This record gives sequence, structure tokens and C-alpha cells, in this order.
Amino acid sequence: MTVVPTNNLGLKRQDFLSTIDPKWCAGCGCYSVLRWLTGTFPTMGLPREKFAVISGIGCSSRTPYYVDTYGFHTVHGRAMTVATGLKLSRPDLSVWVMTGDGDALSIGGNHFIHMIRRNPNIKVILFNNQIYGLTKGQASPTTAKGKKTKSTPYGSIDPPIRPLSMAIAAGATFAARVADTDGQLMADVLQQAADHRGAAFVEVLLNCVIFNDGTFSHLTEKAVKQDTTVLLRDKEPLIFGNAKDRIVTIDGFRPQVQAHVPGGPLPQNALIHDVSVEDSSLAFLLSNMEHPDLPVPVGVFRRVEQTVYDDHYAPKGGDLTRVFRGSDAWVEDAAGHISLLGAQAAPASAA
Amino acid sequence: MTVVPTNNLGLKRQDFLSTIDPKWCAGCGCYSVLRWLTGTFPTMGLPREKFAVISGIGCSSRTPYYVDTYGFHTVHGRAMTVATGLKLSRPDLSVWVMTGDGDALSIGGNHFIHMIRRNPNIKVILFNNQIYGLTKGQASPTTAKGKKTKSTPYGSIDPPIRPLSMAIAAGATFAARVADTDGQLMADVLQQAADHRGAAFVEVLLNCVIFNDGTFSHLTEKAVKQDTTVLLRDKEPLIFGNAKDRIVTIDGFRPQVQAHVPGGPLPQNALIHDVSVEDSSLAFLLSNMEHPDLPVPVGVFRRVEQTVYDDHYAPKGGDLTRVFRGSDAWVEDAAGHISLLGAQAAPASAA
Amino acid sequence: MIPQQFVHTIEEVDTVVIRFAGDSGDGMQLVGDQFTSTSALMGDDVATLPDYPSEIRAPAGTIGGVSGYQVCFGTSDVFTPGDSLDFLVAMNPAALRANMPFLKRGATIILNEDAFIARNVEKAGYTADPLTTDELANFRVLRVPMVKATQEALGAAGLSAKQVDRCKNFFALGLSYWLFNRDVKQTQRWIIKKFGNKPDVLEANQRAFEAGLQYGKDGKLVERTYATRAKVTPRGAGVYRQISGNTATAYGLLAAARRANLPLFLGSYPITPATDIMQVLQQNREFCNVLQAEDEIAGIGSAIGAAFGGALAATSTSGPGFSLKTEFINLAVMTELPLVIVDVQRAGPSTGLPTKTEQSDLLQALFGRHGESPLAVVSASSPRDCFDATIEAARIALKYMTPVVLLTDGYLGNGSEVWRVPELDELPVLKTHLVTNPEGFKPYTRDPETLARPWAAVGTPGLEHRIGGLEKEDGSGNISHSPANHQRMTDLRAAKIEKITQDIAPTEVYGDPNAPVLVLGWGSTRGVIEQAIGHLNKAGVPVAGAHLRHLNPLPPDLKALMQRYKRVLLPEINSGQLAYHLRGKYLIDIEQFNKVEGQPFRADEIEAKIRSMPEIKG
Amino acid sequence: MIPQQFVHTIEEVDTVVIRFAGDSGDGMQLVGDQFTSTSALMGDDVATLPDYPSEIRAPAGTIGGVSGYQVCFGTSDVFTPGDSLDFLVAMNPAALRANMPFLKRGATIILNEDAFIARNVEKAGYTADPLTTDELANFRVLRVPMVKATQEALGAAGLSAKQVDRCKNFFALGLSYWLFNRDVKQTQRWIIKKFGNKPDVLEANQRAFEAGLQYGKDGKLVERTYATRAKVTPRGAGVYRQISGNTATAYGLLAAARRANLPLFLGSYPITPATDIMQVLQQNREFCNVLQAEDEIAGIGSAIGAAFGGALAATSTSGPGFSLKTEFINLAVMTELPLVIVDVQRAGPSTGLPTKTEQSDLLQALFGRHGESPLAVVSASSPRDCFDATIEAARIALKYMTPVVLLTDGYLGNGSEVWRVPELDELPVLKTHLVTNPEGFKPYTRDPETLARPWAAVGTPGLEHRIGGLEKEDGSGNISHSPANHQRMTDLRAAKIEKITQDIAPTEVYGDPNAPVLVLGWGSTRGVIEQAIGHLNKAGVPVAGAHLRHLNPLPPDLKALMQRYKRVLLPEINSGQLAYHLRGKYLIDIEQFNKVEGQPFRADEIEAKIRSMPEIKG
Ligand SMILES: Cc1ncc(C[n+]2csc(CCOP(=O)(O)OP(=O)(O)O)c2C)c(N)n1
Ligand SMILES: Cc1ncc(C[n+]2csc(CCOP(=O)(O)OP(=O)(O)O)c2C)c(N)n1
Ligand code: SF4
Ligand code: SF4
Ligand SMILES: [Mg+2]
Ligand SMILES: [Mg+2]
Repeated sequence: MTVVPTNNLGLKRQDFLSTIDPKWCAGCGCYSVLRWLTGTFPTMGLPREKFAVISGIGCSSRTPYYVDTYGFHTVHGRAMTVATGLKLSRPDLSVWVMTGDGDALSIGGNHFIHMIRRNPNIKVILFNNQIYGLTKGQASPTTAKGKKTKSTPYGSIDPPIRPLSMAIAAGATFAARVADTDGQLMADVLQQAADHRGAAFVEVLLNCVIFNDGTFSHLTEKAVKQDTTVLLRDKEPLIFGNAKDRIVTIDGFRPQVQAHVPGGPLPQNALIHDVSVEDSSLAFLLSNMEHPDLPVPVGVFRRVEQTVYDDHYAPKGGDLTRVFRGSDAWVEDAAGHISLLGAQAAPASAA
Repeated sequence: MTVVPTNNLGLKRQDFLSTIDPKWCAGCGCYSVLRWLTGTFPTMGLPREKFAVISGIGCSSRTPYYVDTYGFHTVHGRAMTVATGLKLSRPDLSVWVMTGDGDALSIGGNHFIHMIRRNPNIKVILFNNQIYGLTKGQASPTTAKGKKTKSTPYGSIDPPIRPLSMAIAAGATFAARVADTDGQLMADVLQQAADHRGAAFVEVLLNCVIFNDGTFSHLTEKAVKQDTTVLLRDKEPLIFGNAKDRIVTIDGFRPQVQAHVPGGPLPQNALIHDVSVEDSSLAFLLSNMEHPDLPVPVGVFRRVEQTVYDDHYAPKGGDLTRVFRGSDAWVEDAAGHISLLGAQAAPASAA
Repeated sequence: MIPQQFVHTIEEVDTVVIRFAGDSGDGMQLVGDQFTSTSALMGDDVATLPDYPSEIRAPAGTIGGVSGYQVCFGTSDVFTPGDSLDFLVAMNPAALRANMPFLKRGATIILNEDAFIARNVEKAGYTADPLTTDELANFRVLRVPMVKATQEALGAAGLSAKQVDRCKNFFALGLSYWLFNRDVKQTQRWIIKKFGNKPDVLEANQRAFEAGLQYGKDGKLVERTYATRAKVTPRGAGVYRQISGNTATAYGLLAAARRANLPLFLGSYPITPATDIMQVLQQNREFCNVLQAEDEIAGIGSAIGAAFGGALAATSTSGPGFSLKTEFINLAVMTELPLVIVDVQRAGPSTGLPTKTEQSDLLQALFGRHGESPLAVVSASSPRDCFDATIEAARIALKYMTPVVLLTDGYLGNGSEVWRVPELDELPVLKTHLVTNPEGFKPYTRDPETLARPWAAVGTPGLEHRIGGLEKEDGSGNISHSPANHQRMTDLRAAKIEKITQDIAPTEVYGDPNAPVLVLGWGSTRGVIEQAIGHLNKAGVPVAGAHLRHLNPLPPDLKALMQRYKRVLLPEINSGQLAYHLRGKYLIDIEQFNKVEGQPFRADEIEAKIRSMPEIKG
Repeated sequence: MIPQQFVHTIEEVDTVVIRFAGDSGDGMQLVGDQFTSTSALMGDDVATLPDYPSEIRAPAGTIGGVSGYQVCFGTSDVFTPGDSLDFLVAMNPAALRANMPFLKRGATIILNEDAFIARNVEKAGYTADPLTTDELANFRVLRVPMVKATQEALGAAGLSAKQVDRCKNFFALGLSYWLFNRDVKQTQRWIIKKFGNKPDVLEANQRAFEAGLQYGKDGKLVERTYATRAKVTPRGAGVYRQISGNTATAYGLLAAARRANLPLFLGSYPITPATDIMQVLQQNREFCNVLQAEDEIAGIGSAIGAAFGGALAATSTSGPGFSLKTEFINLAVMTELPLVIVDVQRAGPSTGLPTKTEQSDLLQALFGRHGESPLAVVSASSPRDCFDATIEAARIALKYMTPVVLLTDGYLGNGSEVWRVPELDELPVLKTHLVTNPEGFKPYTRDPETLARPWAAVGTPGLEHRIGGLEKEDGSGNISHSPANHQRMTDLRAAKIEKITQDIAPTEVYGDPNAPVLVLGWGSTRGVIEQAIGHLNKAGVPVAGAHLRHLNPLPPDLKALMQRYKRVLLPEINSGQLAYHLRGKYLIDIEQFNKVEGQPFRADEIEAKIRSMPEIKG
């Protein structure tokens, strides 16, 4: 049993907003996720009660309060475990995890990997603001090297984790990236995540206006974003630039940028995206692409079909007494006379 | 300050064996690791007291007791954290972590990732027997799908984790694989790990004779291992087979096996190994290669130089009183007269 | 009841304590198991104590590698696997040496004399062969060339020497069956079932077993055999089986879910000695969802998720894993979700002695969480009682919407005894607070009787709501930072747990109710305490006993009950944790009797302690 | 001490309690901080209580978004930030409304009247503008058009309206300086230092500050200003500063390491309200190694590793993080490594009220581990005492080779007071059990005085050895499964902790030693209890006080001390955890006084409670 869209219930985005006013700072990227998330839910053909939004602790993890579905604001780093238990026990639900870069990748890194690898039909949105927002500005596992934060007064020394690389290495069957500012892409990606059968992982590049303002502006500002990011399209080459005049090629395993005549022939070694290739190496290579050497890919990195974990979970029930009796039970009558139970009483002969 | 080999101290393998008899089952692959580990230590030019062998819990994690150095048998899954603290506090030591597939990848997965990404000069040997040995035979995160174990009476349903993929995604600067039965390669790989500056990760394919006997025999038995594995050599193609008559080629991102005339010309699309390419995608692709479609690579997947984490840790000490006073302290005399301290007393003028 | 084929003198006995001991690889657990189920099937009461070596295989032949299986069987008063051994079957010198301290004076030792060669004697740590010294002077020693006899019996079977050697446990088993006049049919059948698909091994084991029997019949061992007396009072009509504590716990969960009409979810992670609970449920996946999680934190986290979704949710573990669950248990307290947390206690602290038993997680269960975090704690008192205790834990969890810690221990979990298999409809129906009516629904209103909040499982139309670890407003469940509300909620959480006292039956006192001394117990000490008190009462020593299932809240009548006695004695396999708790609660002094050796109490230790008390000595 | 420029009537006062309150974005913490350090620098004693809103930014103008900073300053007896407010500076209606409960009758409220517009009034949850109702009838209300006045002052500066608005806190600060005759130099200097690199902001803030001062001088507020009386007994010669509890804890670690001649290692993970300890040490990386670990488990794990390597190792956290460390603390107990575990308690259970204070982790610190797992617990009693308490924790850890839990709380951690900065050589030298001599070395032999085992740091030639979480053989430290050894080691671990009593000075009693009632306290309640007792004694009410630093082991004289009084009163910001512990230990009944509101006690609450006791009322 899995999530079966019932019918269009006529629910609108507004129907998925709770009465609690979001308590994020004005301008926080979290608003954008909330907007597109509640925009996606109505498309799924499920009534509100079938949704569960589960989070850990962090600014991002406040999301459940603002969504008018079932919600669980659990403990720091552990949302995936709660979501997994809920989903295995109730495959009929649509379970969404809202998490932060600290929540999912620092304290929660292990649950993240294990949820992804099991591939339950759970959707995970990671609000990556490269900072600990809620605790007021410490470095997170995605904070850039050299960055000064409250906990790295001399600049961060930890090489950052790439969330998508981790997800892909863990076997993600759906992995995508989108910036908080790109509503259209967010809508598209969330829709694909919702439609995917299996675990879907979406990294949102998200601006924390208070503690890490502008950390992604080189990827999100109108003036530059065409030059610094590339939108992944299935089976298509990675052409980007304001004038669509650059292309990503591959030399051995080294992606490179080359000039490209818009509409002109593709170089032989053009990197062609393929979301559904089984081997995850291409997706991994894409997840390694970083500014400024290369454009940062956004969109869907990987989308493959694999056994959905919750499909294994389907107890049917049955005769418990049989279980309790096991294979070695016996019957005693009131007088203490003993006889074996059923099949076991077969005669002892083989020799 | 880091590990500086002092000189050859004339220590032999035997000098690194403690007086405690190993309590592993006869035939267990752990003996092999112990043997080559204690064979590597004397080559490092460090006295015994400079070594610390740290482990979690599991059969593999008993190793510290059998090595005559400092040793710490910590708690399940957490050896990496203890090793990290020790190493950061004492960069002069050679710190080795002994861990199991359950220890490092199930309960300890998060510490594993974070240790690897920070890149301290710590060596990690993962005894991968694809089973929980010590607790008598439950499935581990590397147990093959479908495998019946004590905890998966109907066959395991979890897609297994690939330890090397995880390590590479986390940014491993050194990553290698070797089978317990291949002494020569083990000696070579451990030597390279020892010589590497930074975190070195070695996966040992290890036979648990009691609970998972023969799980790797298709990769280790004399008769087949040439056909099922390929030894990685830097800058060389992946030629394998008993008669060296097969080669791995690459089509897009799909590795394939082709016939090869020993000594003959290489196909144009032959996959050429490169341990030191900065982008980790090649190493990742290799880590994805699995039997029976492809030969399983053994040897060194990746070896690159990056900042060593412990290099950041070098407190020099200094005037603590200055710290305590901070920038806002003042002096009071016995009569209660107050004056500012030092620099702060500068006149208040800027306007 | 005594099979016809035996014609030696037969001595009738009440109870016998025997231990089968050998190397880890010698198959002693199998032998013990067969011996026990046969005895149970013959109408005897049984209680067993498997005693594994430390977690990892020690080199063959050493003390560290000895594996033992003790069983007490008989027709009366089998409360425990026995204090000390009447019989020891020792397969090698190490097995002998390791078990010397447990032998009764005059006990019978059946030795595999073939194993007493110089190398083994030395490996066992003997300086001289104990068969050549007076070391065994106080015992009846029966030497049997088990290896040679097995070899002889298997002569033609064409097995390797190693394979032949592996059969010697069946020889020992056969011999023991003869000695104690056990019924052979069940075991014969079992051998066929077990080895049916390996015909050569099957035949070898069958032959070895028969050879053991024959060795006895031929009069090569002794003249006299033993048989348990016919039962005076039968167990009562019903279906019976032998059951271990861990299996009983797993079945308790299955039963509770069925009787609550809920799906069962277990999130767990392997750890000695609790793993079996998970494994038993995994074998029964048609009846439940089991997740072997990545660690203990994920184990309980997933269970909490399942509880949110309306399942009867549980997590099972032992000490170190229990410690890891600390933070999440607090979330269950705050969100007031029903959850059963099984802690199969083992000797601590830290990794401690993983295969040894202890009762030392009680205070942690009571207080081991940050903040004011009350929850219910119940305990099981015998292997089969694990079934009932588990149902009780689930009942409380569901009725009071609270996490409940169920304390068992390694001794209970691995030990086994005869259990009357209940019919499902004999078991209590468990009520839940599941709600479906949106009218006036708020997630933190309270049922007046239990103070439980309503359980609005995910998926229920119209009851969409949000919960979490932040303090909640009374009633609405919204986040609240109000000081007064925090006080109110703190008090409510405590009051709810206190409410459970209304369900606790009056504490049952056994033994001599007018005695000066009450022996109080909890958990796995029940058998030994009951046995000690029974003995003493028979000997005219006035002493009473009471045993606690509920540790939080405590029975409401406990204080008054304790005050009725001059002195309360409290044996615990810890340094006095319940004693401390009772003192803190009731300001009543308590005579502690503690043992922290990783071993259960023996009844004779308790007896001696009671006898030594001034209130008893007079 | 009163700057010349002010010429209004000046009233001399002993102590004043003032709170600056506004929106989270209004810069109230900055204002409070400046006001406090200036006061301290003028010779006043100070004690502060910053009061942040819940963890996340609430919409501007709402009650949830109010941020406050309370300071008590004066020349005598400043033990606490004050029970209730003499003055409130309220930047908007929400700040007013949120603080109404804390106002003394007749208190002065200085309002930013520009903020009292309909929208804000409504956002604050008022149904009518409180300036138009009789809501404020019992107070002296001073209305100041702070926004307009700031705008006027900044007219020419060319800043945006938003930027101008941001300066109004400096206007409020200037006005307060005038009102309380504070010395302006320090703050003028600070503004230059802070904003020197943004000349326009610098000038704006300077102008706003001056405008506030001028507003007062121009007589637009009131006629009368206030000044604190000159100190009767000076603080004594020395260097002073203002310090928060968390900073003091961090400095205590630095000092302890220096005085033990050890490197310092901190493994930590951010969590409110403990994060600052880590951050302060991170700012001082020349003096220590700090790892911001991936979680709290890794935080303590890395510290244990560093301890194995011979460092003074510590980990800092709060409730939820403390819970996560449970398993690893047990490893430190078993391996007997020195370790300081700082728990800055906050309101629980679970996520609870993260920014609110509580004393509810005591029983967890004492008992929250599986197995018999004793360790030392000490507590700090005031922000500056965190320094000494930390050194004491480190001293015990090193002298007894044990983990030590140091309990502070959010109130202590964030609060601040004046601290005499010690010279390093005034501080105790901390001895260690570091060994270097291989002669006869065994890792688990014991120092007879302390029962500590030797500390053979990794790297020491000839002392190579293995430790771990399995039970150890007494002396050799080898793994041992011996029952008797387990008992011996369990007893030894307990005895070692008990040994610490030998270092505990006799418990100091203050107040009236012949009183019928002893008020016992621990942790952050010291200030309020001392103040209450001081008051009562002055009023002729006989009551004594004693405050505990050591919670495990307890002071050896405590039982006798308690028995000297008719009744012992124990105020705790929990449901009675120490009371329970003392009852369990000493079987002495205790009068509990508990408050679980996420708020510290007020001295008047304690005073009233004492007065209400029958032993006092007579
Ligand atoms: C066990 C535990 N440790 C630490 C914390 C404190 N804490 C709360 S949120 C958080 C990190 C938030 O960062 P992130 O996950 O990136 O979320 P964001 O606020 O940036 O959205 C931390 C450390 C906690 N609540 N619980
Ligand atoms: C916190 C905790 N959980 C569980 C255990 C039980 N346990 C001990 S070792 C182990 C797994 C061992 O597997 P692996 O790491 O693969 O090591 P192996 O024995 O196979 O070498 C488990 C689950 C434990 N000791 N501590
Ligand atoms: S602190 Fe940052 S992440 Fe948090 S709500 Fe504000 S802007 Fe958003
Ligand atoms: S159980 Fe397996 S892994 Fe453990 S010692 Fe035996 S063979 Fe080795
Ligand atoms: Mg973040
Ligand atoms: Mg393993």
C-alpha cells in the first residue's frame, strides 16, 4: 500500500496554510519554501490529513507549524527517523521532512544517509543557508571555508560537505537543487519530488538574511545567475550564460567550460545530462561542480526507479495463537496428562 | 606539529604485538589485518608510545588489545570522535582507528563522514565483513540485499551502503580497498595510508567465518579472483582477468568490460586510473563498480593532498591575564578610586 | 512416565539442578535446550540459565571460552534455575574448572575424560591434571570417554575426525537422558527435523545420541538412575511451552497490539542481551513492522513516528542503547505519545559485562532525562512474566498516553521456563485514546480520569495539528512561553503519571504476614526471594515477601505496607537503587542487600541474609 | 563621582533596578550592556538578566518578539538583578505590556510614545491604547517622542528612515545616562571603536546619544535625577570587569588548564544557552583547542580522546545535549579519565523552553546513566562564581581521575556581574596523576589518598596500555569477567567519589546561626536566598542560610548541620530534586519550595515563603 492520489479535492494553497503566522525574519528564504511547498500539496490529490510534515530543530524546522496538516517538530537532527517510522507504519501518508544544513548534515548526518539509502517514499527538503540560523550564527557543515561566523572568528577551517554528493553517494533515487529565489524551478522540482516514488531529496539554497546574508547572491542575483548556474535538463547539454554562449564539456572526468555558439553544433565532448542513468557517477560529478570554476547545476540531478522501502512493510495479521505456541508446545489436561500439539506429534522415524 | 618520523628504531612486527592472545575465531579475517597492521607500524620510524589504536565495539574493534601501543576500545560507533580529539590535542601521535561495517557505517556513520571531511591525519581501517559479528550475525549496512541473517530471516531488504562511495563523497583524501586474503596488497595499501598526510581510509573485505562465511569468496578465491577483481594502478588502464585479457572501458559514464589482447593496443575509451585527480568523480565511479557486471577494484582509489586538519590546531599560549581582563576592565585602589586599564584609557574623541 | 526401556534402579527426586558445560563450539546450548524441553514436556517445571562466555569467541579450551547451560527441573517449586549444581556435565578441563565454585558438596561430575590431556589441562589454567590430584575429592566423579565412544559409534559413517568430534554433545545428551530417565522421542524427532537435509550428519547425531543412551543402559556409568516424582498438583489444563524472557516480551508486544486493535511497530538496534526481542518479531513480520534502525536513537525515533501515526510503538535495547535514547524519550514525554521502551538490563556502567545481568538501570529509568520528565516504569519478574509485564506496559502507555519503561534483564531475557500459552481472549482488552471527532478537538485537553490527552493519529480527517518538544499551552498544545503555563504543564505531566496508581492492585504479600521482616523485591529477583521465603517459612522462620511490578508510580499502599513490618529487606542486583528511591519517597529506612557481580542472587544467599537479621534472630 | 555637566536635583539611591525593553531588533541588549559596564566602571555593583524572546525572531511589535535587559546597580548588596523594576524603558507597546507584571508599584515607565500607534497597540495584544486608559494609573509615566527626537537630531546625516530608526536606542541610552548621572566617556569611546569604520553610522549614533543626554539636560523629562551613593566599603584594590557566567566558565577552563600545566581541549556543539562557552574559547584559540563537533556525542567523544592524550578536557552543553552525552559519560566513568562536563541547564523536558532557566538536570547528573555509575557533581552560584566552580570541577576531575558534571544554568550563563580579575598565581595549582615511570606501572592501581588511577598519557614511553568500556581487572586494568572483581570495581568507583568529601570545607552558615530554620540552596538561587535572609535578619527574623557547591558527594557535615535546625527549607527551580536526594541520603524531611516557570526565584518570594513557615511564625 502506498500513497494513492484519490482525486482532485479542490484544495488550494491557502488551505494548507495554518493560522499561525510564520516567525521567520522578514526576507528569510524560508518563506519561499513554505510558499511553494503549500503550492505543491494541493496538486497531489490527497486530503490534508494525509500529509505529515516532520522536522528537526532550526529556523527551517519551524515549517510544520505553518502548514495546516499533521506536523511534528521533533528533536535536532532526528526528523528522518521519526518520518521513517511513521511512513513504514502508515504507507498511506505523504510524509515530508523539513530540515536545515545543521539539522540534516551535522547532528543528523547518519539518519540522512540511512533514510536515503533505504529509499522510503519520503520527501526531504533541506533548507541550506550554510549557517546555524536558530542558534544565531555558528558555522554549519556547509559553511564555506574561511567564512567568519560566531563560532569561527578566524574563519571556518572545515571543508564543507556537499549535500547532494552525500545524498547521491548514499543512493538517492531523486536528488535536486534549487535556489529560494527561483520560484518557478522550485515549483517544478517540488512537483517532481512529490511525483517520485521513493525518497526524494531537494536542496534549497536559502538566504539567511540575518546571519549569512548574501551567501548565495553570486548564484541568485539576476545580473549574474545565468553565468554562475546551469539548469539541468534531461538528455540535454549543459548550456548556460546570459547569451547561452557557454557549455560544459568533459575531458576524462574533468568538466570544463567552453564557448558555445548559441544554436550551433555541440562539441563532441559536451556533457549531456541524464537524470535516469542507473550508475550515479554522472550525478555525482554534477554535484561536485562548484563556482567559480564551473557553473553550479540546479534542477534535477537524478531520478531513478528502485524498490520503495515501505513496499516491504505490509503485515497481514493472522493467527497469533499459532505464533505463541511455536513448534514445541504441548497440551496438558486437568489431570496432568501431556500430549503433543498437532503436527509435532508425528512419529519419530527417519532411519 | 605533525607526525615526524624520528628514525628507524629497530622495532620489529613482534614488538607491536601485545601479550594478549587474540580472541577471534580461528580463520577470522581479523588476524590478517592485525598481522599487516603490526607489520606497517615498524616502518613508520616512530616509537611504540607514539601510536594510539582507537576502536568502537565489534569483533574488529578488539584489535587495540592485541597491539602493544596505546589503545582505546571506546563505545559503539564513536571511535572516530575519540580519535579526532586525541589527534587534535596531540598532533605528534600516529592515530589509527579500527572499526567494523556496523560500527563505522550504521551507528557511527555520521562521525565517519565528519572525520573524513575534516581530513585530520588519522588512519581508518574498516573491517567490512558485511555482518554484525560480535552480536552474532545481524545484517549490517553493507549486507547484500536478499541475504538471510539472524535479523533478516526473509532476506535483507536494505540496499547496502558502499563504504568507499561514502568516504569519497565525504571528501576522502585517501581511499583504498583490499581483501583480507591479499597480504601483499594489504601491506602496500597500509604503507601508503601510513605515508599519506591526512585522513586515510582503507576498506578491508573481511571474512567472518562464523556468521558470513564466504561472502567475499567470489572476490578472494584463487580460481576466480583475477576475473572478478581489478587491481588499480595509478595512470594505468584497468586490465584484469587470469590472462590479462579484459579491460574496463568507459562509455559516457558507463564503465564496461571489453576483451583485450594482452600487451596489445588500448581501446580509445579505456578507463585510465588516476589516484590524484582533484575531482573525485573518477574515484566515485570506481567505487560504484560491482560484481558481477564489472570487476571489483582493489588498491588505492584516491590519494590527494589537502590541508591537514590538525595543522590548524596549534595553541601557542600567552598572557592569560590579558584575556581575562578583556577590553573593559578597570582598576580600583583600596580607597575605591577607579581608573581605566591601559589602552582603553585613550581619550574619547573622534568627532 | 518412565519409559519402559530402562531397567536400572530408579531414585525419585523432587528437583535436580544440572549444568552442561563445554567449549563455545561444543554445542552445549543445544544440549541444554533439548534436555529442558523434553523435561518440560514430561511435565516437569523447568527454569534455565544459559551462561555464555564474554561476547567474543575465546580460544578453544580456555576458561574464557566456556559456555554453560544450567537447568533446574522437577515437580515442585521450580522458581529459579537453582543456586548450585547437583550435576555437572563437563566436556573439558576448562568447563570443569570454571564451574567448580557452583558445585554442591557431593555433587556428581560427569567428565569427558578424553579431553583431559596435558594441553587442555594447561589451557584451563590447571597446574596439574585435576583427575590426578585430590581436587575433586568431595565429589562423585564419573569419567566417560565421550570422544572415543562417539568415534566407536560412528565408526563406519565416513565422517571426518572433526565432524565426529562435533557429535559428542549428542552422546552426552543421550547419556543424560538415560541417567534422568528422559523421554527420547521428542529429541529423536527434533534431530530428524534439524538435520534432515544433511543425511550424513543426521545419521551421525542419531548414532551418537543412541550410543549415549546405550552407554548408560550397558551399565557403564552407574547403577542408579533418577526420575522426577509425579506431579502432585498438575499445572492445570492448557497449552504449554517453554519460553525465554525475550521471546515472551516480543509476544507480549504482539498480544498487546492485537488486544488494542492497533498495528505494532518496533524500532530497534541489535545489542546483547536484547537482540532476541527484535529478532523474534522479525520472524513474525506478518504481524508487525520491525525496523532494524541505524542506531538506538533512530530505533526510538522511528517508534515515536509510528506512535504519531497511531501504532502501538516500541523500542527494545540494553544499557548503552538505553542511554542513547535519553533525548528522544524526553520528546515522547513532552508529546505524550504512547511508547513502550524495553530495557533488558545488563551489567554496567559503559560496555560493562555485556552478557551478565544486573538491575542497575532503575534510577536512570526514573530520573535519567533533562528537565522534570516523569514517566512510568514497570518490571518483569520471571521469563514468562515478561509477557504479562509487557502487556501491562503497553496498557499504561495507551491508557495514560505516556512512554513506559519496561525493565527486564539479561537473566530474564535469556532464561526460560514453562509458560501456559494463553488464548487471546483471556488477555485484557487495551483501550486507547484514539479520537476521530473534530468537534472541539484540541490536542492537549485531558481525559479527567487519566489526564491523558487525545490521540489524533495522522490521517484522521479534521484533526490536523502540530506537536513537538517545545513547551505546550495547556489545552491548545500551541507553543507557550508563559511561566505559569510551564508550571501547570510540569505539574500535569507529573499528576498524570501519579494517576496510574489508581490501576495498581493492592500489593500482594506472601509468606508469613505477621513476620517482623518483609522482604521486598522487584524484577528478576522474584524467584530466589520466593524460594528463600518458602524455605524459611517451612523451617518455621517468620518472614513475609512482596514483589513490585510498578516502580513508577509505586503502589499506593506500599508505604503503609512497609510500615507494618519492623524491618524491610530489599535485595537488589545493584548498589541499592530502589532502596534509595523508597527512602527518598517515604523517608523509611530500608535494609539493603546488594550484589553487583553480574550474577543473579542465589536463594541461599537471601536465606542466609534473612536469618542473620536481628529482627529474625530475635 | 557625578559628572559635572549635570545640574538638576540629584537624589542619592542605594540600588536601582531598571529594564530596557523593546523589539528584538531594537538593540536593547546593547543598551543594557553599555549601561551596565558604565555603572560597574563607576564603582557600582551590578547584576544583569538579559531576557531574550523564544529562540526565533517573532514578528516585530509582538509580545513574542520582546527582548529585555534588566540590570540592578548600586552600592550595596547587589546579589541579583532585582525582583521587580524601579524603572522600565519601553520602546513599544509590546515591551510595555510584557513587562507590566514585573513593575513595582509606583515604578517609573519611560515610554517611546512614537511607537504607541494603533497598529503596534494592537500587535501587542492591547484592546485599547494603554496611554489612554487607566492601565498605568499606579505608575509614573514619562512619555518621550524618541523617534521624532532622534530624527531631529540626525536630520542632516543623510541616513535612510530605517537607519535613523535604528539609532533610537542610543537616544534612550543617552537619556538614561542623564537620568542616572552615568559617566558618558566610556560609551562615547565604545561607539567610536564599534562604528569607527562606518563613519555615517558612527556619527548618527553619536548624535542620537548626545541628543538623549541633551533631552534630559533640557529639562524635558523630569527635574530630578538619581545617583548611586558613594560606596561605604570599597571593593578592595584590584582589577575588575563585568563578566557573564558563560564567559567566566570559559575562563575557568583556561585558568584550570594553566594552573594544571596542561593543554586545554573543548569538544562542543552549539546549543542555547551554552554556546557562548564554546565561542569564548574559540576567540582564544592561542590558548586552547576547540572542536565544534558534528553533535554533542562527538563533542564529548573528542574530549575523552583528548583526556586520553593528557589534556584537560571539557565539553559544554545544555539539557538536550547533556542527554545525548549519557553513553559517553559512562565511558569516562569506566575509564576513569578526567573530564569536565558543563551543563548550562535550561527549562525542560525535551526542547522545553530553550531560553529559560531551570535547575532540573540535577537528578540526571547524579543518576542518568546505565549501571552503577558514580561521578562528581558541582554547581556554580553566580555568574562570577562560574569561574571558581569551573576550577573546582577541573581540580576534582584531575585529582580523582573522574568526570565531573558542572551545573550552571541559563540565568547564570547569560547574567553578568562585576568580577575581580584574579592574578594567575592567586589561583590554586592543580595536581594531576600524570605518570612517566614504567617501573611497576599498571593502569588501574590506585593512589591510596584519592583512589585515583595513574594517568599515563598517550605518548609516554613504556606506559603503553589499553583502556575501554568493558569491566576492568582491579590493578591490571585487563578485561575481567570475574564476578568478585566486578563487585570490587563497582565499590571502588563509588568509594573514589566518596573520597572527594575529604576536600570539602565545612559548610558555611550565614545569617542567624541559632535560627529555627535553615534555608539550603544550590546553584543559581544563591543571590536571591542570601538577599532574602539578609532582609529578614535585618527585620529581626531569625533564619540561617547555607549554599552547596558540591552535590556529589555532598559535604560530609551536611547531615549534622541539617539536624541542628528545626526545619530545612530548600528552594529549587525544579520540582524538588535536591530535596529528594537529601531525603534518600539522610532520611531527613525537608520543606520544599519549588518553582518551575522557567524563571529564577525572586527574593521576595523566598522571603514570603520563609515568613509563612510555622517555625518562623512561631
Ligand atoms: C540536541 C540539540 N543540540 C543542539 C541544539 C541547538 N540547535 C538548535 S537548531 C541548531 C542548528 C540550526 O541550524 P540548521 O539546522 O542549519 O537550521 P537553520 O536554523 O539554519 O534553519 C542547533 C545547534 C538543539 N536544539 N538540540
Ligand atoms: C550503543 C551500542 N549499541 C549496540 C551495541 C551492540 N553491538 C556491539 S558490536 C555491534 C555490531 C558489530 O558489528 P560490526 O561493527 O560490523 O563489527 P564486527 O563484529 O562485525 O567486526 C553491536 C550492534 C553496543 N555495544 N553498543
Ligand atoms: S535567522 Fe536566518 S534562517 Fe532564521 S528566520 Fe532569520 S533569516 Fe531565516
Ligand atoms: S564472529 Fe566472525 S568477525 Fe567475529 S571473530 Fe568470529 S569470525 Fe571473526
Ligand atoms: Mg542552516
Ligand atoms: Mg561487521
